[in-house]
Amino acid sequence: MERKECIAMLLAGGQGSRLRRLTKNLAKPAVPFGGKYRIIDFSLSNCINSGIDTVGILTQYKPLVLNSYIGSGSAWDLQCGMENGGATILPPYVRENGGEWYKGTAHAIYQNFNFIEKYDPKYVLVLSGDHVYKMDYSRMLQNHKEKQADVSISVVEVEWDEAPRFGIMNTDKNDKIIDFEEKPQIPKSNLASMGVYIFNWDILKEYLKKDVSDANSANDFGKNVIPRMLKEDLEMCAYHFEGYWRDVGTVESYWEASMDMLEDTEFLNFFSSGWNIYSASIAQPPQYIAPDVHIERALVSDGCLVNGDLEHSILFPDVYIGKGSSIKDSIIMSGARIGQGVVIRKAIIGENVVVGNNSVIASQDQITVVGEEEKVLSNSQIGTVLRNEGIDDTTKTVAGLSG
Amino acid sequence: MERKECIAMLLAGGQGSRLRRLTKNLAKPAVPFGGKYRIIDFSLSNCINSGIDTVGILTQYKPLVLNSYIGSGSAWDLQCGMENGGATILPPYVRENGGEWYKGTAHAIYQNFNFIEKYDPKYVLVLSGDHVYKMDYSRMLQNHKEKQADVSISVVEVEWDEAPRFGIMNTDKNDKIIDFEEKPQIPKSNLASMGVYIFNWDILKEYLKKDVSDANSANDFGKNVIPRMLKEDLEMCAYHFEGYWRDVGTVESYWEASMDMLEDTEFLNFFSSGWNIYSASIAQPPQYIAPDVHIERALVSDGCLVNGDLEHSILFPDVYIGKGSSIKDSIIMSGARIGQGVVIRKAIIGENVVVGNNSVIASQDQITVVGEEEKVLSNSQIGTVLRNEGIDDTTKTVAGLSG
Amino acid sequence: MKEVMGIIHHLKNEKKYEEITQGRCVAAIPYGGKYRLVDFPLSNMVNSGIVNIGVITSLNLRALVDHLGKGEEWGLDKKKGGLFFLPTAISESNRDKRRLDLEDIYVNLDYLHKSVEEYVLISGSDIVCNIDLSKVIAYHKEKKADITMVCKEGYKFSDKDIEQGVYLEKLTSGRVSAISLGVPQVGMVVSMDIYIMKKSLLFSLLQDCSIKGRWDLVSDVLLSNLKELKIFGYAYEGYVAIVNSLQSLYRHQMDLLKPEILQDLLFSKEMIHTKLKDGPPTRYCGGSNVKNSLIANGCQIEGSVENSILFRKVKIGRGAVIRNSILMPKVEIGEDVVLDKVILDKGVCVKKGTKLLSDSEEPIVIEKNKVIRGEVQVKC
Amino acid sequence: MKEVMGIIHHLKNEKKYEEITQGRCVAAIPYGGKYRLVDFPLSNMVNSGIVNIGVITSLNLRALVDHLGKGEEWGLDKKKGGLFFLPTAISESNRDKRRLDLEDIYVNLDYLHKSVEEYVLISGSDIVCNIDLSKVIAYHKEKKADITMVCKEGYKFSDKDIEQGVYLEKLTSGRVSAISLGVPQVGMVVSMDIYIMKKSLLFSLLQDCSIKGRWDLVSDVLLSNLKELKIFGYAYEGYVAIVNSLQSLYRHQMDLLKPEILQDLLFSKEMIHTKLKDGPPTRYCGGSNVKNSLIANGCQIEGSVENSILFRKVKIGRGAVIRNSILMPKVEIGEDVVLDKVILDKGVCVKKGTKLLSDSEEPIVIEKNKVIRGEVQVKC
Repeated sequence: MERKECIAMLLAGGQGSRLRRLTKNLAKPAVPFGGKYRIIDFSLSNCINSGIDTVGILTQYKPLVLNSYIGSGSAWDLQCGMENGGATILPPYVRENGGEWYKGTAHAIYQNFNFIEKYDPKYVLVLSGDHVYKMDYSRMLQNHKEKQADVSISVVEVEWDEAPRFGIMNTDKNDKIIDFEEKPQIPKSNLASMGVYIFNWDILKEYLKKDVSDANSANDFGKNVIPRMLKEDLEMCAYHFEGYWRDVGTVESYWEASMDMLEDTEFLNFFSSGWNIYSASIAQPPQYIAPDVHIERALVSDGCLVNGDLEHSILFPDVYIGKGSSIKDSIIMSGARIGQGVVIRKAIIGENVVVGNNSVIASQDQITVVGEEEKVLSNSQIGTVLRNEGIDDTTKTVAGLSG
Repeated sequence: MERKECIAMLLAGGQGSRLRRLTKNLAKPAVPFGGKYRIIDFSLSNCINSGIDTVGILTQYKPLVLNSYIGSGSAWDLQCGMENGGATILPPYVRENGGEWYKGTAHAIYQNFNFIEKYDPKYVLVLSGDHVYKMDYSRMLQNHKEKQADVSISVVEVEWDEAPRFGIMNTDKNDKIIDFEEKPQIPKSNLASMGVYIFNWDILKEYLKKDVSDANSANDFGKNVIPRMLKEDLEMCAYHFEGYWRDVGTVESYWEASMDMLEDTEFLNFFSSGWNIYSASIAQPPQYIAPDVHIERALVSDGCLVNGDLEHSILFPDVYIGKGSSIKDSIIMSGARIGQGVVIRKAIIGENVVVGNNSVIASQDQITVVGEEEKVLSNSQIGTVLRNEGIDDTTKTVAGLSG
Repeated sequence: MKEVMGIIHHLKNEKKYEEITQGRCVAAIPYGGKYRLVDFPLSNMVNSGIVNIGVITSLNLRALVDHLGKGEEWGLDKKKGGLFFLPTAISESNRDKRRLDLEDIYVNLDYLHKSVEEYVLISGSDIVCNIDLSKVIAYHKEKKADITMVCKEGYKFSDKDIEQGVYLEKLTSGRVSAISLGVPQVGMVVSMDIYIMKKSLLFSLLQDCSIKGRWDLVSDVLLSNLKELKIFGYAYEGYVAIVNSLQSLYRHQMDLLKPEILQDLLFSKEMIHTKLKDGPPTRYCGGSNVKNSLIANGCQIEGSVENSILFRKVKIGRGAVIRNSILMPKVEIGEDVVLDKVILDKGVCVKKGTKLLSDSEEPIVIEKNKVIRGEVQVKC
Repeated sequence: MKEVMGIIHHLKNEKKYEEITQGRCVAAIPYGGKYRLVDFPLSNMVNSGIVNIGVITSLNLRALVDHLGKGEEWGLDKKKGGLFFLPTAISESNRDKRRLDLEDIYVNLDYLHKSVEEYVLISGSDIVCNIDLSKVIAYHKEKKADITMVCKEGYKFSDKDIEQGVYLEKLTSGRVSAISLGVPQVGMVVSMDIYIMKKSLLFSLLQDCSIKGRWDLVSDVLLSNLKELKIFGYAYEGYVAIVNSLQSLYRHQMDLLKPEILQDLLFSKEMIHTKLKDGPPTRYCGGSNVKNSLIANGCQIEGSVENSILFRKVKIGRGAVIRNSILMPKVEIGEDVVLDKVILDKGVCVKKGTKLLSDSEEPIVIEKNKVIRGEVQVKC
């Protein structure tokens, strides 16, 4: 086995429960995004684009879709194999003395000690699989080496009023981290942790062992391991990331980040050639746009048949839009069949949803979500008010849904 | 997703504790066998050779080696992918209400209900990943259909004195199973279950649900599900398999089955072209046999450098045998380095073991096992007496082992 | 269909397609927004269960080998069977005139011998259709034919292409009673350049050819053995395009903008497979205006596009107007460009203000990677 | 090494290898028990970090394309870079006499232009060695050379092959001061047919060649520009075999039975990669007697084998005696056969009782798939 300088451990086990219906059958990193991708594509593509060719993917929650999607890893040039590294799925497992689920992020890494040791890396990059961003980790690693840090944490400036939602860093003028607060009520800075860490493996090893033997620990990087490292005065460095970065952990932020892709901004330029976001493509014919339709400010994928109007919306592959329909400010996932004369506004339509003719899916300000495989009968009026309280409310207010 | 007539579910989660040191870091199906294979190669190759192209592989115990080995599945023409089936690793996982380990064989299948439903098969073939045999499952399926059975169980005649080690079937003259006993002290027949079942999926579904809701069940096919099916008088058919079949669950049976490969028997003809046993090959140069050595009744793989004598033995890839050494009745796994003047008799030498010059590894009648990565110092005398009592005994009696 | 092997033969008269075949063989000509011509016969074979397929290649092999790879996208990267590239026979005599050159197959006899299948299905590479070949094979067996040819009733060539056609007269039994090269007679149907026969028959035909030194399947074998061989014609009902000239290459791609043809050929249950490529979804910007067009992934459209086909990664600038045109991968169209009835090959870059309009039956064709600056060209 | 692209050029004088190149190009000649010649330059490039490699192919491409596939075994099946098959130039003039035909590269100019690398490394396909090319590249930069050629001191051709060689005179600075074709002069070293230069220089050399219509890199470019170009010779220290005749093909494979050469070439830290094949381990039956031999997987040996090389899936019958011979894949040897100094090509079947012995420098060569029945042949 070849020694690797740096390998990545990608935490992909999250349920993403605030995404509600979007994660009914799959983990958050497997949620489709941007007309052709899944959220995990961003981290995986960043890895290979940054020259990191060995990625352990830690899964736990309903991994079937994610595992199938990753497949051999070849879509990202991360072919799995005995010799080369590539992408390896790392589920929880049983040992001689029984099995343990991944309790927290640090525990998940600890359980895969053997995997990391196999490559004997100098550095371990720990990533979340549920953020949308393009980042060159090799620059962060470069900075980590130059600063001779033990730990580097990538940070991004967020709006001050958003800061209480994040882990917030306070740094000195040399970017040394002097304080870390998880979701502070009164933040001392607006530098939020992106959940991207570089550790020297020998140091991480030591702290993982300490953490696991601490019965009071939740075995989480943000809550336990990083604070302990700070307390014990390790050399911890903040790495400033400048660019587009979004946590798409709620329906609202998911929708907003999707709509961001429709703007002509540079910060998330999917058309730049040097830094491709890869995804596992599926075979589809080209898209067909019918005569007499209006289509503007939209992303449309292969295999779509567009017979209706489309504005400020995203169509995943193999979507059918019937004649006279009008879609605006919406996201429609693969395999959906939208009938004739349908009106859809500010909605997320799941995979393989069938919407009958002349239905209306729209609500005042809220985002309407129709879960995968659902069927909306013709002439339905769906004005769903989805609140954070949960999914049951919703189901009740969705009129005309069958199956 | 295309509907499949029959998919296979391969139980590969077993620890194989009776194989002791051979399963220290890997599950039993991943144990190397026959100079180039791992045990799971037999079931996987049987599947693809029988025309079954969709295989769920249920793993639980230390799956890293097995998962890496399976890789993309392409070695067996079982490329994993979104659309085609292929080989899919199915680890235990967490749902909304928490995670459950696979309790018994039936429970493991039940947990992967969604995976099976995705292909909506008519029949489900349930296999163990830890037997050595070549079998055409399509003939068994043919027989299953002709007999209009609900369940078929493949049986093989074993020696009467061995019968108490197996699940034993009693059948009527039409091969209908009328009785099943798990490891009977006084067997009524010598027809042993091979752990190969075909179920009609709709019937299996029903019985899995029943089984899971029975709090007293161990959720095991042999102990619970099959007896319940018999009791409820399903159409259960024994399918007679004629040919070589071995459970290699103990060090002794593993060694014996290995030695069987060295005999010129037809029953396990690895050289037949129509029914290949596939395996994930690794790149190695050809093997080199030095001048002045004697080599007879041996299987030798690519990358070996043989400077000593070899009789009735198996060398896995990349083994080095020093000058003046003599190996007999032994199995030497990949990457082992055997020094000069070494004598090895009736031993199993694990991966990457280093044996110093002039050592002797042999015992009276017992099989000596040197676990992977161990180092045997020069001039050691290893006469291990391994008993079933466990591994600790052994370690103590292995003189001269370091590291 | 483990009993049938496939061979896709190589069309030698690449010149008919003018600039489009510079640096690529006929099989590798881009078609229909994301395909190459070879995708059609290859997908048809695979969809009918054929798993051992040989593709005869000309020297211009790079684009084709690159495109097909090991046949992953067609499920042909398997241990048994698979996709094989076969070299063409280099012989100087008469080479452009052979319609189906059996010498190309003869030089690959060892591949045929190695293959275990009983039947061989031979298909041209310029036939665009989505046909269930298993029905052809069933028909062949049912008729106990020596050779079955697939044909299409009522197919209309454009004037220029009539002489390229092979025409059959079929008896009511299905037996072919006459073959005409280039001159259709009343009641004749058009050959679709798809043939099935037993491999053993092919071997003996090849033997004959090598003795006579005459190698064309149609003119040297079928035509002169109409009596001796039981040749049957299987009439295909679906959509067919025979793409044997630049004009038909244009005309038939435009067919795809008719929904019923698009459905039959590309949105059918049996999919035409092609090489998978990375690329983002297509972006329709503010101010874009797209109507009745077939568009691949990765395009960025700021202008107007009507009755046109856009391959991958085409960029259309603000104010540009594209009508009745075919734009191959990575074409870039500047602001305010106007195109009507134009084929732009891969990588062509048309700068601001250019106008290219064809009023003729023939489209204007711009060859690969060319840069057009501010030119105005009208073809009548 | 993202700054260097590789080109493996195509040797046109296939006839030198007699029967062995029937149906395969030089690059596809089997070598060393499980390799083909192309594996050596290709692995050397990949092991030195080169990820964009073009292989020029003759018409005899099937074996080669099959063998290399998409370059998986060399890690070249990647989105960036990769393995490309390039067509050879078909030109009638003088073709067998060109040592390194730049016209082959010229017809693939678009591939070179598309590639982003600054340097190009060109290697022949008949050079067997395990060389760290990154050292050559470092040497080239350090010397600020225009072109660096790799050469070997003290290399001995067999008599017949001397005239095939290219010989260099090197100054102590490393600069090449004279080149001789076919006639070694005192103190000259042998060229290993590996060249590195900037791509921009290659473009201008190609330009020159196309004007003059003279295309050989060695005789038309290097020889006539010894003064103008700074040509340096990098001396390689390891084992080299230049396999440019049937005799050397035999002789150099036999070299592999010397442990130090085997170590240097095949058991070195940098592995020579080849296509992975399925197959069981090799079975040494009761009564087998094998000494000093290199043997691939999947063989079954019941007889005696000495000083020989067995490729995959060779079967040696009971009582057979094989000495000093090379048996290519799937050869079957019947009972009591005796072979000495014989090359059997793929699939040859030698029936019971046959004796083939060569006492000459030249081995007896039996071509592909031939069946030999009970013949006795002695070559003196």
